[in-house]
Amino acid sequence: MQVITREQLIEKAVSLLAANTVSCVLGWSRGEFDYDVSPAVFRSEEEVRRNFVWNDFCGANMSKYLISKASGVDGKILVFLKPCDTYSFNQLLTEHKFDREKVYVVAVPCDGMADFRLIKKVCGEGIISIDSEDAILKVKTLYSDSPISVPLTDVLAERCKNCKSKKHVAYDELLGEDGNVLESGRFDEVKKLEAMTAEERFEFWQNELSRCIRCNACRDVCPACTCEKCVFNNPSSGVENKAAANSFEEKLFHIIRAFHVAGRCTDCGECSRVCPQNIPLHLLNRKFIKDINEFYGEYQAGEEIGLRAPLTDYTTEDIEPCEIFHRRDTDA
Amino acid sequence: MQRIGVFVCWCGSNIAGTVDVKAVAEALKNEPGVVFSTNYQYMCSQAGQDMIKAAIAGHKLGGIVVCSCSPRMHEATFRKTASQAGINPYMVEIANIREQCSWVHKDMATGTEKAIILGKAAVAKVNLNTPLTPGESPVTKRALVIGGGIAGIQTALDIADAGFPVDIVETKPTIGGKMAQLDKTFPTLDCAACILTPKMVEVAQHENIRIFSYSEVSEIKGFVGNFDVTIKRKARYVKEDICTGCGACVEKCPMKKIPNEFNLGMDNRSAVYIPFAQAVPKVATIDPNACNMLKNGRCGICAKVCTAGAIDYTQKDEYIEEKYGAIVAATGFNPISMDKFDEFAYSQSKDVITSLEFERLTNAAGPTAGKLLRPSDGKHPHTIVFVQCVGSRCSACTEKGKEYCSKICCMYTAKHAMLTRDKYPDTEVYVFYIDVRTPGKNFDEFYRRAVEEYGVNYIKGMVGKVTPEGSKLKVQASDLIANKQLHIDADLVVLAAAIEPDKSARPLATMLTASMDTNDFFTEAHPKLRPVESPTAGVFLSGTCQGPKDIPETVSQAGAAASKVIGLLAKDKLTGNPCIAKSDEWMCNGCSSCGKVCAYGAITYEEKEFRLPDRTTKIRRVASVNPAVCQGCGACTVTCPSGAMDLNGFTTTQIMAEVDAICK
Amino acid sequence: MQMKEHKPLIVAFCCNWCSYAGADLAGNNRLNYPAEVKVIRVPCSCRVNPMFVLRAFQRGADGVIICGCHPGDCHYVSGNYYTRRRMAMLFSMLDYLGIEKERTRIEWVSAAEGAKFAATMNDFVETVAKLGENKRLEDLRCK
Amino acid sequence: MKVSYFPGCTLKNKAKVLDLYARKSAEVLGVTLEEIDNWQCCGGVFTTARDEVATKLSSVRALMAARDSGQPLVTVCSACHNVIKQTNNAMISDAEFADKANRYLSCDSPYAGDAKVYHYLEMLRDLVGFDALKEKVVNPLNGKKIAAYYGCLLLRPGSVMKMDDPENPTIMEDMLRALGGDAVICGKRNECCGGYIAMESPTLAKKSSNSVVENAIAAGAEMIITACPLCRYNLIKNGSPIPVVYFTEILAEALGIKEDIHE
Amino acid sequence: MNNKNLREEVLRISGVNPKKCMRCGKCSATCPAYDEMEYHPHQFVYMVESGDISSLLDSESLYRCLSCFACIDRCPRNVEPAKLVEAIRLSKIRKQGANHMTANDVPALLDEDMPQQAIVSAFRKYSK
Repeated sequence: MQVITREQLIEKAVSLLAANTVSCVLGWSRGEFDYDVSPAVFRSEEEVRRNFVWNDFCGANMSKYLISKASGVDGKILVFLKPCDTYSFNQLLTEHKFDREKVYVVAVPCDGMADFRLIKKVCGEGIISIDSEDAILKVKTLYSDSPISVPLTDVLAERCKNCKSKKHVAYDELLGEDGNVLESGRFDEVKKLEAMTAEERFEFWQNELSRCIRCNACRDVCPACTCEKCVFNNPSSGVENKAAANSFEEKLFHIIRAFHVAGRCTDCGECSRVCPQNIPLHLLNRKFIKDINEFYGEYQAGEEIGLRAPLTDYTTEDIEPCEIFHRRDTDA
Repeated sequence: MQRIGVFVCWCGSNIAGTVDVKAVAEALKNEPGVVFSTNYQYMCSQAGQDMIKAAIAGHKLGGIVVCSCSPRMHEATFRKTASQAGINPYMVEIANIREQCSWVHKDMATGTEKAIILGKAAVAKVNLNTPLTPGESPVTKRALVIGGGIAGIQTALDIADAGFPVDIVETKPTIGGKMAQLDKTFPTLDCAACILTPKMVEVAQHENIRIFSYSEVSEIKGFVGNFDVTIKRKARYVKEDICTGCGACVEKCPMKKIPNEFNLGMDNRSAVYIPFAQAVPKVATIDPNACNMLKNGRCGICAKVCTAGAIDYTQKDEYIEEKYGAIVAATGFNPISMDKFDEFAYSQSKDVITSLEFERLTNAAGPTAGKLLRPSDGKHPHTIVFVQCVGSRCSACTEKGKEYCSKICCMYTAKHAMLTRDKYPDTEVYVFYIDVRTPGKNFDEFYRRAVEEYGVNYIKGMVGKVTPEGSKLKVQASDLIANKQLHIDADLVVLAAAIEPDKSARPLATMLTASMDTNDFFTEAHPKLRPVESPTAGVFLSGTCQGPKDIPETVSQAGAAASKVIGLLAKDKLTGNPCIAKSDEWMCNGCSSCGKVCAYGAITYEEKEFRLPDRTTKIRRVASVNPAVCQGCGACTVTCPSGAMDLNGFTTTQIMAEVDAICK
Repeated sequence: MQMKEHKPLIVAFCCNWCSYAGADLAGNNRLNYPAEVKVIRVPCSCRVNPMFVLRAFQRGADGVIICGCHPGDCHYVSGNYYTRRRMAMLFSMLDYLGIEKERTRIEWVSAAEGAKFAATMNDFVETVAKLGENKRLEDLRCK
Repeated sequence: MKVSYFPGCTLKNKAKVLDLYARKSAEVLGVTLEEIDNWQCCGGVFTTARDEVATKLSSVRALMAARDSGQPLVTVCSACHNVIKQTNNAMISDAEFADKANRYLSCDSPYAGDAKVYHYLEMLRDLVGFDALKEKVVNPLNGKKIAAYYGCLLLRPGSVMKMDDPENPTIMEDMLRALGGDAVICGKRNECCGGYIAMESPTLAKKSSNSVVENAIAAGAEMIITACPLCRYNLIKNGSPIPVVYFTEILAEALGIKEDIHE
Repeated sequence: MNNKNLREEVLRISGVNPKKCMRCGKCSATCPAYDEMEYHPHQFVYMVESGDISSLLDSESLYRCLSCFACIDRCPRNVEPAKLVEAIRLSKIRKQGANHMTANDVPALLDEDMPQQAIVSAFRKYSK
């Protein structure tokens, strides 16, 4: 259950449309089921009232959609952004991906989003509806007579359990109250992996990445993946490969993808959310973020517009690549 | 697929001793694209080259691989050969089978095996080579020198003497810079004005030099050979072409209490002023912050007394645009502020002065007409303490001063001490030093003379505290050799303040996309081999804007910078290196990461309209590389996630083909 | 049973201005190092794309070393500083994925350091040889 | 406005009246000095050794008390101020020391340097404001020539105390001007008076103190004010021919409340 | 404790790196207790660097430092000589029976006006 209600967001959208402040609205739209939410552009009050949703399943980060949606509209487009989405928003502006003037941002506080896969684990298959009240989800399934109660905290998405910030770093208007940057345990998993032996790590990733089916969902949803044409789709790049051929192809793809977004990834966690194979892709990105923080000083992509990403910067005193292992070995 | 010829060189026994060259030629015959393969004793000889030419013609080769010594030796030779035979010189690849094969491996089998692999890699690469043509750009034959001190003056004169027009932009009303403020110069003790002012006059009279004094550079666009510069000429409220510099206005101006910058505030000037007698241009300037007429419309005396009618209260700032082929930064230095070093009581006593102020105090044209008198009471000082290294050689963690040695202080302090003892033998002079640094022609001799002939007391140690008390300055210092703390009652304390780059250097560097170090000195393209060039093509460095230096060094660097400029302007066209970055506009998404890593500012971004296959158009931001500026390092190519940025001659597919060939 | 000695394949990316010249100098001075080392010339170490490193491993290299000018001496002012950051990140990531960290290395070799080039290559080949064949990264298709 | 107050040993014993001047003056200026419960002596000097923990705990306790009250911590004696501010800085900058100190004190919420420490003079400047002070003056000093003597501990080390320019301070002079005095600047104002060495080597203290006083007199001072009770002691003890007054006393006098205060 | 270990200990507890010293002597130039000291601030730095700590341990100079921090503030290289003096003084008085002064010595040195802070400071400096 979110602090701000769906009705509040609808009224906000409707009034901004009516005042001609914006000409359309980018938000979450209802699907077949309550938990089946997808991004959509709403062009009228009627559309908003009918299809706009705001519930515990609005994990989708709207920022990336602005690249395609903000340029086409007459006037401004309204977008609702959760705290983590605003970091992507700033990062995209840093990279000149759309015109800030074309966007009207309403910041929405977020109490964390549910991970449907976790609900399924608790409640089993055949979920037909989920209501939420006071941070308790009431899950109705085909196979049980009464709704099953599940506390939201039990089924929070991993990225929300380890939420890095409740603070919006960009908006035109804020609904409710803004939060703070949080101390999170988001690097705990990375540390756990680092503490393993190389063999164990290899096994771990072999197991995870070999499941990749190269559906490219991670890439397509990623707000940092904004290339006109991905190198992996480009026949003249020399590394084009669109299908899973063997285990290493997948590693190459994921390492390079993580490297391409290193220093630009805001850790929004969309890659892992959309992965149909449940691969913890965010652990690759977080490794880079953790390394950047440790080697080059704390850096949060998207914290401000115009920040120079760590990999496009340097100091003459930077750590030598051979020292990183030495430092880690002596720390341990 | 190319038609490729392979030429394996024996290099006498240098290669053939460890590599079976025939086997190599034979093995490479079967590589994709290879239509001809041979070996010869000395491929670089005339006969060898003729053989290559004949093969190119006879086999209609499109590309060649030479398996020979290092490309650092003969790549240029074989490119020329190819070009003479009518194919593009960049269709040549070298497999280094001498330095990196035959010379480092011992047995024939190993050497041969490796040579074949290296040859295969070269063949794989040349298969992907494309003909490259160096870009050409015209050169505007005019240079801009920013800063009119001795560095700028010398650079401008040298360029102008070579026959190229030069413009000097100087922010002050006159050129001359710091040297004009000096009294004598070390180690020869000739008077600064005597050697500088003739040069200033020469500048003024030179047909190839224009001086924009009281002016600033406000915008720089373009690149090497083709800079577009906007110069702001600040309103001086005096028509420069009419003013004769007679000084009548200066004399009659009623506002006489304006601190005189030229004498570092130690005396006053009027609101309309000429900085000093030998100023160039010798025209008056009205200080708008001091002039009553400009502030509130009351006065107008200067206009009345000016018989030439040069005064113009309505003058406005003027902007002029000019094109240049080369730009020289000569923005100079300033002594640092003494604010953070008040243990020396600079703010508490007028008799604690900086060395530059001391120069004015001893200068015949200075506030005391050259008599060494204390600023506080005009009395002759009998005990003078000089303190070296004030703000130089400070650890960065103290957050005071500068980490570097300011280089000139040891020598000018020796000069000051010597001159004082020479003119006023009754004066006790103490110099507190940490080290005396005198590396220069006749420098150490000069310092020794100060000690031995003039009796200056050099004490190894530092002053810890200066306390004004009554008319005295109580100096507490250490004498490290005697292991004593000294207490000296001084009349005058002179601080050798560290020097720092002029504040205008930082914004100028930004306009030029020239790099700077942490101290705001301009960075040179190579610290040893290209000391007067900035990494940004077409931008050159003259004088202390690059680092602390004395006059002889400044003048030599100024001349060196001029010769580099002359070399550039002498060309009608600039031919670039064709192995430079190129951006594929269809793939570029305008993220602007590449521009951030470019050390040369070669990448710019523009909004471009694209026609899409569905006949609609889309405006996108895309990167473009200026071929005249790009040096071809490839930093941008790796930063670009989409691979839109590639490097001619070392394309991603070429390098990957080499990797594949080696790992096969 | 006697195992056939495994000869590791090493790809060395060398910058044109310092390290490639250093390698040439090693040759001029006839300083031996194993023939398993194959040098690819790049204008600057900053031209080395992580993709090249992975590609080499994928195609069967057992070790990849990148050599560039010493920090502060880059012919292109700052290229090797970017290399240093990129490769620190890449090597750390490869280690994180369980790839033996000894298979990757970066070394600053100047044009005067022929001896260092040879010594580095000897040491690197020896280190990589101890690890045996590169199995974790190889693309089996290409065998 | 309420602030936490650390009076220190000297002002609680041999110089009680100086403490009263400080409190009453603050009250006139609308500030209540709330003495910390059960404060312990700061120890007089800050031990720079990084492994000295026990000697700094009394300061950490005082800082914790201020933090818990949510008020800034005001000290009036230079020595206390120096010790407490340096300890606070160590709690922020030296993680090892902070960890040890927190473990010694085994408090529920570890102290991380969050309290703000003010010297009484800083309080006047930053919390009250010298303009506001000026308005409350009833007995202006009428242009009396007074030298402000800072001593060493008030300003140094500059990077930690961050109170004023350690070589060219203005805070005491600004206070004097606000009180209507003519601030005379003397170069020795930030040199040491001899401090605690007075006990073991009175000659050194005498030499140092005399040079300060002579310097002030040469600058034309008719009176010296100090911010440290020990400076005051040393200057008086070694025979200053002009009055040496603690700054709270002159403050109380200018505010017109001195006469009402008795020990 | 041998000299090398002693040196390490002094460096560790003081946090000072004497190698940063460029031998300008400004610490000694600014020291108000200079004339009372057998070894002066710059010598402390040099002697610690060269390992000659035993001479310093036995010197009265340890108790002459006023902790006025002038040498710390004015050092152009951020060496902080006073921290070395403090560290060596502690190394000395932390040893059993090595106090420079005890409570019994104090009354004779006092006069009635002497502020408490002088007494507590002296105790802190002189004894453990």
